[in-house]
Amino acid sequence: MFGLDRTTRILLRAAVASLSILTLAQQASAQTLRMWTFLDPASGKDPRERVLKKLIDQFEAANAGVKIQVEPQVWQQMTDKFLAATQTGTAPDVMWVHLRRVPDAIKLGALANLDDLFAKKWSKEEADDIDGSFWRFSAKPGAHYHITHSRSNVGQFYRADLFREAGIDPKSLTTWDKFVAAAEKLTVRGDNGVTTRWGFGQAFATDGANNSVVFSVMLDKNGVIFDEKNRANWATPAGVDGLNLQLDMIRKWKITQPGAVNEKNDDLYDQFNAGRFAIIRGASARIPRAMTALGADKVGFFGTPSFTEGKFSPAEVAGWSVGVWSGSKQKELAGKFVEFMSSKEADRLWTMEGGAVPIRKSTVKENAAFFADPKNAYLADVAAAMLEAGWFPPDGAGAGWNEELNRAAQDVLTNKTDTKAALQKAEQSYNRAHRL
Amino acid sequence: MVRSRGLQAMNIAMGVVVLSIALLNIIPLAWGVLASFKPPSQLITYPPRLFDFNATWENYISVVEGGFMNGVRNSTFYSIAAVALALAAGGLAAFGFDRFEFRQKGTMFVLVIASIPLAIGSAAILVPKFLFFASLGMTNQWYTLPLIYGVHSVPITIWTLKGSLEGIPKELDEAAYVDGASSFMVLTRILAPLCKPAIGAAALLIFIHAWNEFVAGSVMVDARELKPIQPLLYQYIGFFGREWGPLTAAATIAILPILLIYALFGRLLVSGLTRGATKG
Amino acid sequence: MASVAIESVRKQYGNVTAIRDVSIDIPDGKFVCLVGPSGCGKSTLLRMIAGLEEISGGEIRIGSRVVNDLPPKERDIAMVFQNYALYPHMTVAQNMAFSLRMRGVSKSQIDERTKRAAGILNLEYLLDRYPRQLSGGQRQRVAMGRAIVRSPQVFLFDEPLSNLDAKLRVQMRAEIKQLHQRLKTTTIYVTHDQIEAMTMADKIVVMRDGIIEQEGAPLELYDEPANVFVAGFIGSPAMNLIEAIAEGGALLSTSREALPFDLPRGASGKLTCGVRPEHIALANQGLAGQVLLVEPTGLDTLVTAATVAGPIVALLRERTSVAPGDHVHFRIDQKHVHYFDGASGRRLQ
Amino acid sequence: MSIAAAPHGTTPGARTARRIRPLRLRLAGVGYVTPAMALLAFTLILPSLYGFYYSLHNIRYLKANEFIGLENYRYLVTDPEFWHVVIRSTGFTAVAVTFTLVIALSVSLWINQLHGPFALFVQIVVILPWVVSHVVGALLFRWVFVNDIGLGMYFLEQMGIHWFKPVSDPTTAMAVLVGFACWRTLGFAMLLLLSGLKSIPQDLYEAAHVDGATARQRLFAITLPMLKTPMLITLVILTVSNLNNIEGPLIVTGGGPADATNVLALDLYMRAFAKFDYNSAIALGIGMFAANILLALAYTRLVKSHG
Repeated sequence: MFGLDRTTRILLRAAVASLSILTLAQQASAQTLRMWTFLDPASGKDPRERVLKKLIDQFEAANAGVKIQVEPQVWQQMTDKFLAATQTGTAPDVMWVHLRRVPDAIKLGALANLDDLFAKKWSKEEADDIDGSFWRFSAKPGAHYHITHSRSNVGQFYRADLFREAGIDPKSLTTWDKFVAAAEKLTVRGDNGVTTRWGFGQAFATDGANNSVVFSVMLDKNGVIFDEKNRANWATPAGVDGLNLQLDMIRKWKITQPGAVNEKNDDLYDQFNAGRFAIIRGASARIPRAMTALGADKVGFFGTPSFTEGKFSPAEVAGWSVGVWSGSKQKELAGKFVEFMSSKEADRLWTMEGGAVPIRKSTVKENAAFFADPKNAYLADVAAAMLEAGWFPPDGAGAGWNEELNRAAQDVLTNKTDTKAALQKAEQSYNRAHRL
Repeated sequence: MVRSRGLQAMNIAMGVVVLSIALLNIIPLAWGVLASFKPPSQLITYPPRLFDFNATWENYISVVEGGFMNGVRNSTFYSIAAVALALAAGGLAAFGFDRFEFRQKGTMFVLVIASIPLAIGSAAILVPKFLFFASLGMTNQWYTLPLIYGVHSVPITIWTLKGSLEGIPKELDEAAYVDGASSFMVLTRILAPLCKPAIGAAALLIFIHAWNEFVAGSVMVDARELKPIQPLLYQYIGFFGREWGPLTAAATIAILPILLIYALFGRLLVSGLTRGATKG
Repeated sequence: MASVAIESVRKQYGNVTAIRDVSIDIPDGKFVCLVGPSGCGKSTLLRMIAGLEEISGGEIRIGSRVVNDLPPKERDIAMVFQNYALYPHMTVAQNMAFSLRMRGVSKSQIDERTKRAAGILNLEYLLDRYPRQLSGGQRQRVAMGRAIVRSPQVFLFDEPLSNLDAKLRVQMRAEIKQLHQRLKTTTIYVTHDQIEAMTMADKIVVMRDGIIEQEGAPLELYDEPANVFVAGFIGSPAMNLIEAIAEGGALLSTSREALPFDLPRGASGKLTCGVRPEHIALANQGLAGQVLLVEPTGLDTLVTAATVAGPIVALLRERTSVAPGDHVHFRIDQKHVHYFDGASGRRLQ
Repeated sequence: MSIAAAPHGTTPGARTARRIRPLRLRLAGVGYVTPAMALLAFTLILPSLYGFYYSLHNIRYLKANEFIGLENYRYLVTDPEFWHVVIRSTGFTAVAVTFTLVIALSVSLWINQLHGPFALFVQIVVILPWVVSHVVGALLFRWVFVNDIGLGMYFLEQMGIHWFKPVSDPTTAMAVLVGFACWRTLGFAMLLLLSGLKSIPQDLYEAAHVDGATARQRLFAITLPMLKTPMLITLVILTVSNLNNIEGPLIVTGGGPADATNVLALDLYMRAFAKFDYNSAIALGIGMFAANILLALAYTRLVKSHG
């Protein structure tokens, strides 16, 4: 048709060929569990994907006739898609929800009560093993709805090789003074005054923002960033001090690149790999990838300094909360799989083969040798920072505070806005978005 | 054609412009292709490494072993089906709009033009759109993406083909009617061959749109087996960070079929055809 | 082959009436020319016969079939367009074969018939060319080839020669006429050029404003135009038309001077006298005039002069030495003076 | 048509206005447009209407709760920052579209006179940024031209220019965004215009040539008028595409610094996916649809009234 004789023939043939080899989506049978995650066990490009594959194989072997069908999703959209699919009845049986969206998912009634499915039956010992801030966070209205995997924490990546060279002990950098002094030492300026390496790389772009220095300072000094009505409460002395501290790294001490004003977290990791930054602020989940590029001995992690010697400032935790869809027709089976993915054996695999932060205390206790290995030391460091200073968003908090705080930083740097005024503007913008 | 000196000067100036465009277009993509051959430790360096790296296939191997080719196959089917659907529906409609009179024709054409923003900006109402299709059970089906991709391209296909039909004298249709052709024959035997450049351009646009579409591809289907390439590509910009090596390798693989398609349809855009249709 | 009957046909575009109540009878095998000025409805009528325009009223029959509601392909007609409308993406052979292919004629049949038609029109050497590679005359011939290849019942021509230069036009005119004599297919030919109509047609239909002014054999129309319009339209150079008043048994010009025409019986009031230029000759006495223009064509000479009856054109068979400004006299052949009613324009007698 | 004496009753336009009239062909016209109209109605128009209906509700966790009328719209338009974004987007789109259209027109005119494989090759080079995955294209553009560790900045540094960081300054960041928009859309604008150029009958040029028209006269008397529809299509698509493009502001300039490149598409994205404020996001989405449609129709009217 359309007279494209030759071309059409080629295309039609190709179309028919692709049709015939296209495998259609399998209809979920009674014994098929669908799961949405950002991990693709079929690809196996990441250690954690290989662990997931192993766990699925084990589960399928132990439960004859059951098939786990993983439907890998794009991580940014996955949770929203789940919330929407819950309404149309097309959500998967097992779901990985972004930690920050968990309260929303629970309020929507999208997640099933795990206590009813399996956690009630746990022995006290078993329950204690998994207990912790994450498990408590998952218990919103009195019951547990998810178990958080792929835990991550914002903190400082450092180039271990450069630290060794400069003779700096990262464990000692618990106060901002010491931190700044170390970063100044690590900053390298060429003869022409051009900086070839910055001590502390930061990124203030609003896209994909992590929580920044000001955020940690506010939590350190005030303990909260929202008022009792969940309104942003940032234009405080702590906020002003924090933002000034964050920006003085550029303005005063020149240890942060001026380009930070509009650079992104993703840029930081690249620059870190390229040796342009000695320390960056980053999410611990990305350590294994930095190690792949640089070698395990060159990357380390420490928490966020504070104004108190020997104590870290709080920083936001992240993770993926695995739960069961409340509308699933196979809740029991789905619960069984969630429990299995979080079992002792599974946690061992996630940690030792997948490089994930352990979710069970016993995993750390029983594998001391593994954690003692310098290659894996970062896992203990991350776990320690999380334990000591992990911050969970309060109930009823909205979202977008990192973005708004970064906008304030940009505002001050670009428009020379007064720090407090910039924070007020950010507060208003946040409160307006959340009708507060 | 006679060329004046002014025309030649214009030609030289245009040559310079096109050359700069070529550089601006080729450099980032060439850089991406180079990156796809770099091992992780040599990917991100300062100063940037142009050629002094140890070339490796590992990124490609990891991409292919990661099941990317399944996505290539899906996207090939989706894109070809979208081209077929949009050209068929759009071609018929363009013919109807240009060559016939009927009631509410103007209103219908307004709807066609109004559909262009609805198609291009469809991500803006992603959530209600998902709810709409999912409640009809039309998500996560083999036909979901061909339908969406095809229809997204229907308005612009109608418009471009109609624009091209306008230039073809109506006497040709009449001659064919008198020669015994049905209106469908007039379309397929007489008008379509004369619209080849526009059909080629439309086919390219439809194919490229379907091939590079990301949002619907990631939201409207769930199953691994149904995923087109763009969401799969996005897996390399994952939660654990950007993987430039596999990302650029996958993008390099993804661009090859388009170049192939361009060689096929772009041919139609190389020479014009409407000469000598009539004399008047 | 078939006769074509057009009965009380009307054509309406919204409020505009393009054709009102037209009836024509075209016997089998005849060559009929529809002629008239632009916008007279002749092309519309042709397109209605072809099936390209809807018929608002009346009936068109080809042979014994009423074709009002038949699409073009079922009317068994062939048409040659003013712009030729050759399919640019097909070779000459393919252009000619197209209608046969549409009718599912076998390949060998198509080849044979295409060759035969090409032979008739001397197109054999052009069969593999594309229309863009042909000259205007060649395209015209291909358009005709495309029409004859199918041996339809009726040929329709829509001003087919209007895009050709004068010489080629004369040549093609002859060819079309010969072709008709050879094929004897009923032919309806639309033109605005009355010479074409005169030279080719068995029957001419003169149209104006959507109605038929007169129909008949070419010489019939020439010799006995039914009204002023036909009188002025048919014949080149055109007939001299002189406004006159019959008063007191004499014919007077509009400026009340005596005219050298006989007064027809029973005539009174305003009327129009018509004399063809070849019926006016130079003489020593008669209608006096002053020469305005002399146009020698070689074969004959046209002399235009100002007279009491207005400007008069005379066609002289012999060479003449008159020059602009000369005072001359004309003799008018009274046998060939046409009289038309001043109000209705109809022929008197 | 003839210039022969035709003193009475000429109906000008009677010829040009004629179309295929028979009734069954008129019905055929409806038949030909029906499949496309049905597809558009079902796949684009209905979901959009549903989207509008959805936007009239209070949306929590993506679920439409109680009906609140136009409250979401009211809340959006009373946001003082919103109007800055609207103005910025308008300016950005106008500049980017104008640049792209002018460059694309000259490039396609130039390509149109090329022949053979070279013509194909040039086309492919021009269209490259459009055919590469849009996300990857934006990432590479940023990496190579804008990033501190990219080729572009390295090259500048080698020339002794250390102070120039294109996306750190509000003005240059906007210039980068416009540059990226041109880079991204040029190829496809060329494609549309080129197909238009190829459809212009060559006879016209020959006739004009015989009439002694210069190259410039041919351009203005034939090419541009004949290119009206393709230019209109390109204009509409470029406008809509730039207004809705997310990769540029999100990946290349990040909307900053200090909102200098924060345009509507990014604002929508941030409302929906960073702040989870679906109420205003869906209102903005529907509002952008309405604005885009009005713009497209206005263009069409404008061109028609000048034709």
